[in-house]
Amino acid sequence: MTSGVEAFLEGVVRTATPLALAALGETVTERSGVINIGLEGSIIAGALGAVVGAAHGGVWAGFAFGAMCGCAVAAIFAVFAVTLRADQIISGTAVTLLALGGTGTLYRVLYGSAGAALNTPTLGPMPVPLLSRIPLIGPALFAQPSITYVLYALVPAVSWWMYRTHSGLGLRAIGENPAAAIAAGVRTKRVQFMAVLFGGFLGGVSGATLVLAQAGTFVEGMSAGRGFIAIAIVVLGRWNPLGAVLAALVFGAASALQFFFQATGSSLPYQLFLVFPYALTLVALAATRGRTSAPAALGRQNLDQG
Amino acid sequence: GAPVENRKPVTNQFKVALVTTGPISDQGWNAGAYKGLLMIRDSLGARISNVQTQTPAEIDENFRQYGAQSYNLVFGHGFEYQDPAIRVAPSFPMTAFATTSGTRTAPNVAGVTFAFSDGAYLAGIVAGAASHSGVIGTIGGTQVPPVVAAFKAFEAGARSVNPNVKLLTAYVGNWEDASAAKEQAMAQIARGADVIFQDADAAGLGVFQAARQAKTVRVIGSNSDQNEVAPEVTLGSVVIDLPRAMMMIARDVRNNTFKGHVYQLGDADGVVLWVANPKLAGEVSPATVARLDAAKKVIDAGTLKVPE
Amino acid sequence: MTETLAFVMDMLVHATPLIVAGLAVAIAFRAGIWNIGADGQLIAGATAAAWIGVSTSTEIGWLALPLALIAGAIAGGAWAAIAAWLRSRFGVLEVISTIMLNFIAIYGVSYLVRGPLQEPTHVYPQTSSIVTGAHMPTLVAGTRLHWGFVIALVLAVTAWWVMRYSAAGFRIRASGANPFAARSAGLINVSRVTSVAFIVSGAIAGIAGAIEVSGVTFALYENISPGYGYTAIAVALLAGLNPLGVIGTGILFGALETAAGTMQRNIGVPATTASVIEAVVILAVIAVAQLRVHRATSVA
Amino acid sequence: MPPIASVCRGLLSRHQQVSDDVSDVALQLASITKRFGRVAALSSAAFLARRGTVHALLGENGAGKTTLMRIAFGMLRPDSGSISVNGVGQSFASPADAIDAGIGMVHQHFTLVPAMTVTENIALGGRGIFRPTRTRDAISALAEKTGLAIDPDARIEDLSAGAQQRVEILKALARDTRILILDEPTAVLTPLEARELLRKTRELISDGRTAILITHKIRDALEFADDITVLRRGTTVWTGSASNATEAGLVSAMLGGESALDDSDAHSGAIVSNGAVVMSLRNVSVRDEIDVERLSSVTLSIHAGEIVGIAAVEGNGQRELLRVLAGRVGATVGEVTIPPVVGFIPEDRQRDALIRDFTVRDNVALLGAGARNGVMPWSDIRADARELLHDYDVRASGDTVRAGTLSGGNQQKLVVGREIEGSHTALVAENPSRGLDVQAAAAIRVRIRAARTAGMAVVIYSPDLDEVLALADRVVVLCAGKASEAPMEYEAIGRAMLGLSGR
Ligand SMILES: Nc1ncnc2c1ncn2[C@@H]1O[C@H](COP(=O)(O)OP(=O)(O)OP(=O)(O)O)[C@@H](O)[C@H]1O
Ligand SMILES: Nc1ncnc2c1ncn2[C@@H]1O[C@H](COP(=O)(O)OP(=O)(O)OP(=O)(O)O)[C@@H](O)[C@H]1O
Ligand SMILES: [Mg+2]
Ligand SMILES: [Mg+2]
Repeated sequence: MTSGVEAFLEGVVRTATPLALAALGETVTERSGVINIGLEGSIIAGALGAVVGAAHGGVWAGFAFGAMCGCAVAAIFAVFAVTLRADQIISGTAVTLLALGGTGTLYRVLYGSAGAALNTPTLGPMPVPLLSRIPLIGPALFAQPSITYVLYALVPAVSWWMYRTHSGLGLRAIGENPAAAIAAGVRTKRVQFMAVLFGGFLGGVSGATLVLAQAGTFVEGMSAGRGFIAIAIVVLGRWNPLGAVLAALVFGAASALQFFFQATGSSLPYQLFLVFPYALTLVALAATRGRTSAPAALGRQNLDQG
Repeated sequence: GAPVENRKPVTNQFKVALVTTGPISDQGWNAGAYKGLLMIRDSLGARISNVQTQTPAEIDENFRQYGAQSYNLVFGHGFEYQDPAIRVAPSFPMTAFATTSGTRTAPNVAGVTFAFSDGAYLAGIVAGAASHSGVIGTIGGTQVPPVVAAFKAFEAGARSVNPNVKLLTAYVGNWEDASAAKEQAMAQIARGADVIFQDADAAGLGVFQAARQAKTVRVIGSNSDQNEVAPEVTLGSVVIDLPRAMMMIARDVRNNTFKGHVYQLGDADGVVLWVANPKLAGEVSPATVARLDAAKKVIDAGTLKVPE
Repeated sequence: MTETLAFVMDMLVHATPLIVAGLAVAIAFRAGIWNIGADGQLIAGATAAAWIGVSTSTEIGWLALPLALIAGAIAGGAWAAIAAWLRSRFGVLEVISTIMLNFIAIYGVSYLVRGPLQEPTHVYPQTSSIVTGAHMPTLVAGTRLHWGFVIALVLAVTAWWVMRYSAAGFRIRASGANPFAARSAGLINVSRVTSVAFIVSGAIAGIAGAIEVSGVTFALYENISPGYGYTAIAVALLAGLNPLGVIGTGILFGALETAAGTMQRNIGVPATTASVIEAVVILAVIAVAQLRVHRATSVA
Repeated sequence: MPPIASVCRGLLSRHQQVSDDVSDVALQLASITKRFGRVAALSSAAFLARRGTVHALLGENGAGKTTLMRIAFGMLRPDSGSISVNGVGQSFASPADAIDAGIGMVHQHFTLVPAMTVTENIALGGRGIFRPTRTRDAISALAEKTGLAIDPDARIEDLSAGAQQRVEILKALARDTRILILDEPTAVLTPLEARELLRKTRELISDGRTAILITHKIRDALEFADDITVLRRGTTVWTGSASNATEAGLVSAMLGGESALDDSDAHSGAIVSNGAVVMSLRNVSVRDEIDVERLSSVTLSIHAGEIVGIAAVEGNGQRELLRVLAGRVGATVGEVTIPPVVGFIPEDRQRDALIRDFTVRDNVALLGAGARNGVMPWSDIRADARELLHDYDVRASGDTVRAGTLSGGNQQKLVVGREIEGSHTALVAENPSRGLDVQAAAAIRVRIRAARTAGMAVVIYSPDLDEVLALADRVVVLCAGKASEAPMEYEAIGRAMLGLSGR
């Protein structure tokens, strides 16, 4: 049996994992100047896709199908926000509504209108030999479901791509000044489309993680606002991959503290605990003041340069 | 001649509507009510309609629309519906409004309260006896009156077996975040809880998952019979037979015996039940079973005051 | 009352908070402030209005209504002022602080309706009903349509006029469109202008909440806003941030919500499917609008 | 010079013959038409650049030069007409296609990413792995080779307009560009830098590359270009060899036969004003955000009725001095006395002076917006705007068009006009003739002198010392943040600018 602190730290990483995955993808999307409010939609689609996929081919098929579903939702968003250059916020809002309603509808079609308590196979913790023995942080970081290790690998990979390849450079330039990127020969729409798809892919993986590494079931609306939290985490993480993961951990820690405090049997109003992650995020933002560098052209679809 | 059968208002068709605040696929509170609505359709031949309201503002709108369409009975499934029902009902005297968890009444407004506490008290007895650690947990969706009452009764039941039992309570903050509910359960397990009573609808499914992972922890389900969700860790479920309750009211309306009063339905009416999981019957000692039977008798006789 | 008339009335009732919150968003966005927090500001306004509504004596009569609206505006403005202060003092981006403040407002109400503001029997998580003096009068007898809709229209026209014809409105637009030029060429105190615009935006969102309580719910519940503040963003953007346009797009979204209810009630379309239909309509609207723009321009 | 029309015909037919030998033609644009709404920016414009030449493209502000070249670079699609590169017909969907075809362009309005470094900006658009160190070294080498000094690690937003211009040029050169389009590359460079750049451009074409140079400096065109094309109101009115052209002839082609406004005999430098002190600095120092001292203990008085020229090598504090005088930046220490309203023409018009998404009228309304109360007097503003468009010859189809749609020079005229007309006591101008055609530049000089004569105190800076000398009554030289008075003499000022003391 692990100690209380270790259990708490494990909870931190567990809670942070789906948020970090989604935020990592959204970081890439936002760096291309596109803010995808429809991320919530990709997450919920990923969750339903995971249930369906896992029912047919096991856990990893669940992840694969969940990621595909997340991608598909993002593709709808991209057609409107990137191809047609419709307003990103409206498109994202509509896509979220579409995906929340769509997954609900499909779920009822597949499993009956009163729902069914689905049981999917789940990933148990997979301790890494040696590393998981490190006192305190070992179990938290290295006795997690394997999807967490995928996240660990993704962070340096995405960072490397973003900062050490020309396509990554192009991506960042579009987010800062699309006119400059266009003038330099970057194929803006193509890059943005791919960036949105990548964000949707990880959003789908995030939703699949909720099902396949955590809840073990699908529930309508189970994304429960994580897409929006992930967007906030991207800001807190200052639009870079490592920052996103660290910010997700801050948020995860605040949530785990919330769980911890409620479990102490305290008589304080529970809303005080529920509000904790949000209040802490505000404090963290104020404390880490300084140059916050949002991609300058984030959310602005007007690429006309006079 | 032109077909006229659809033109004529079907004045004599019995029409029943259900308004819920959450999705009817929540496998709990709202799903039960929807099953009740389907049962009313199937056994009373009623025409049914169902709406999910997002916000208090939409409640009046739906009540008025149903009233205007001469629905015979409208269920408002939750305490939120009682004020709007009182407000709207005078304009539609031919429509009966029934609000679950409501206590305010008017000539055509009835409240329906479930003595969910009866079942929860019994569940508390089982939990108190089953817990080795002396720590038991309760996890709710949000802190709404029926959940608060259920947890109090559960605690009282557990204390009747083990006066020193320690109760942990957590609220998820919503009814659908199964992942967060699982984390709440794991946090309680880390604090020693080994029996957890969940009343969080769909989110509560995460609690079963936590117990599964922990293996030695037991869960008690609620609202519907959840014994099959995770048979290897579920001691039993506190079931509200919402279809049965709704049928009773619908029959009253159809037979013109509906009165604007509060329907108080519990164990004795067969509406609130403790359903033990037969697969884990071995974990409940004969002494506990005897206690349960005794408590049930006292409850049905109305002499046990389960704390509300 | 005919079905159509009933539909129109419900549509306008739905549209009212969306128009008012949409104005709040439009003004903020015009000032270059990404106020995602209209929802929290609306909730703050609703809370303050409900507090006035349950705590004033009935003797003050109809004065309770203006008091409630003013309280709503102050509370909404104050809620926005937190984000404005975090922005100017600590450089915290308002996109994120306002989202956080939305959650905090939601849990704040959740606490208040179970704590200090709970109805006297202490059973239900809601306040008791507000005094009748705080009720918004009905606009069309026999329907739910209340004077709040008229207030929304007046606010929209006022906002339009202010943005177009007043020096203050011009400063807001200039600061939002190019803060550097506004500062250098217009000698505008950009940070003050945007802070004030932010707070005014919050106050308007607060009024939306106050109108909702005094005209529709008559008590404070924890889920008083189903995300009005988020829908308001779409309402404002679809209107091109033009306050007069917000009336139209607010009514459009009100119609979608009402239609979603009608579909569920009368045709048995499940709530989830109704959302899908709503989303498809929104996407179709922006696609058509966008294709028209594409045809009109030829920028590569 | 023969009549334009016949020359034009002759040259075009000459090119027709030449273009039979396709290998000789680098870029050809034939009967290009482009409309923006009701405005016809180009109507049947023709352009042909021979391989291995420098080709100058001339025309007044708003003639369509930028538009034509943006079409060649794939940024705009023509309504009709054809593009061919090396004799092969092309249809560019985006600049990426043009770049693939070997075309590079240095834009009139910078297209750089402000938040990125010089290195990153130059690497933009490349493929594969990005190695910052390697790119940095390559940039240093290129900077060395071309004489365009730049710090590869500097962030663009911290650079002056001149430095940004050098980055733009390096960016275009860093690629293996076969056809290089330069849209007013020298507008913010010092004459020395400009000559250096043009010399390098000539070197560059020696291996068969082609350069197209948009400029308002006709002498540069005559000296450095092989061929010249003149656009007027969207149509090609003259094209031919530079050796066949004269300055007067080109100007007359640009202006459609009218003769240019000549202000060269305007009296300058002789009057030393004895008007009242309007602006004064006493021991003023300015430190920037990173606490570097930019101005150190400057004491200076500007009187009514004089034009004070500021001469400085870029980065010696002239930016800060101008902004302190204009009241746009506060002094860190020292005493600043300036009138409440000082007209200010900043170098970066698109960032600091204009709101591109606003109409011309709204941009006029920007003047004094900070202090205005109550209702906007829109009808007065409309009248002012229209008067300004007329008086300053701003070519716009009305006062309700978006300012961003004006040509660069016309944006400049709008800003200059607004600031001159809006201030009555003091004016600070930073490179006011940036991007103006000869005619417009002369007109602006006339306006500034008139303002001085009317009693205004004027401070003017330009990277081009000739321009400063043409206007100023006296000159203040800034070197390393310190100010000193210098005699009105080219050589002496030049030495003072470099901090070389002694006469
Ligand atoms: N950008 C603006 N902001 C605010 N008010 C404006 C703006 N533009 C115009 N107005 C107001 O609208 C009125 C009519 O403007 P409109 O654009 O029709 O004028 P116009 O077409 O340029 O001139 P005319 O009336 O001579 O045709 C103006 O007198 C002014 O009061
Ligand atoms: N995006 C646009 N929308 C509308 N009009 C435009 C746009 N771009 C250019 N124009 C118009 O086309 C004409 C030609 O502009 P262009 O920028 O090509 O001139 P130019 O010769 O480069 O002038 P300058 O020397 O001032 O830079 C101008 O009248 C300008 O207002
Ligand atoms: Mg130009
Ligand atoms: Mg007009």
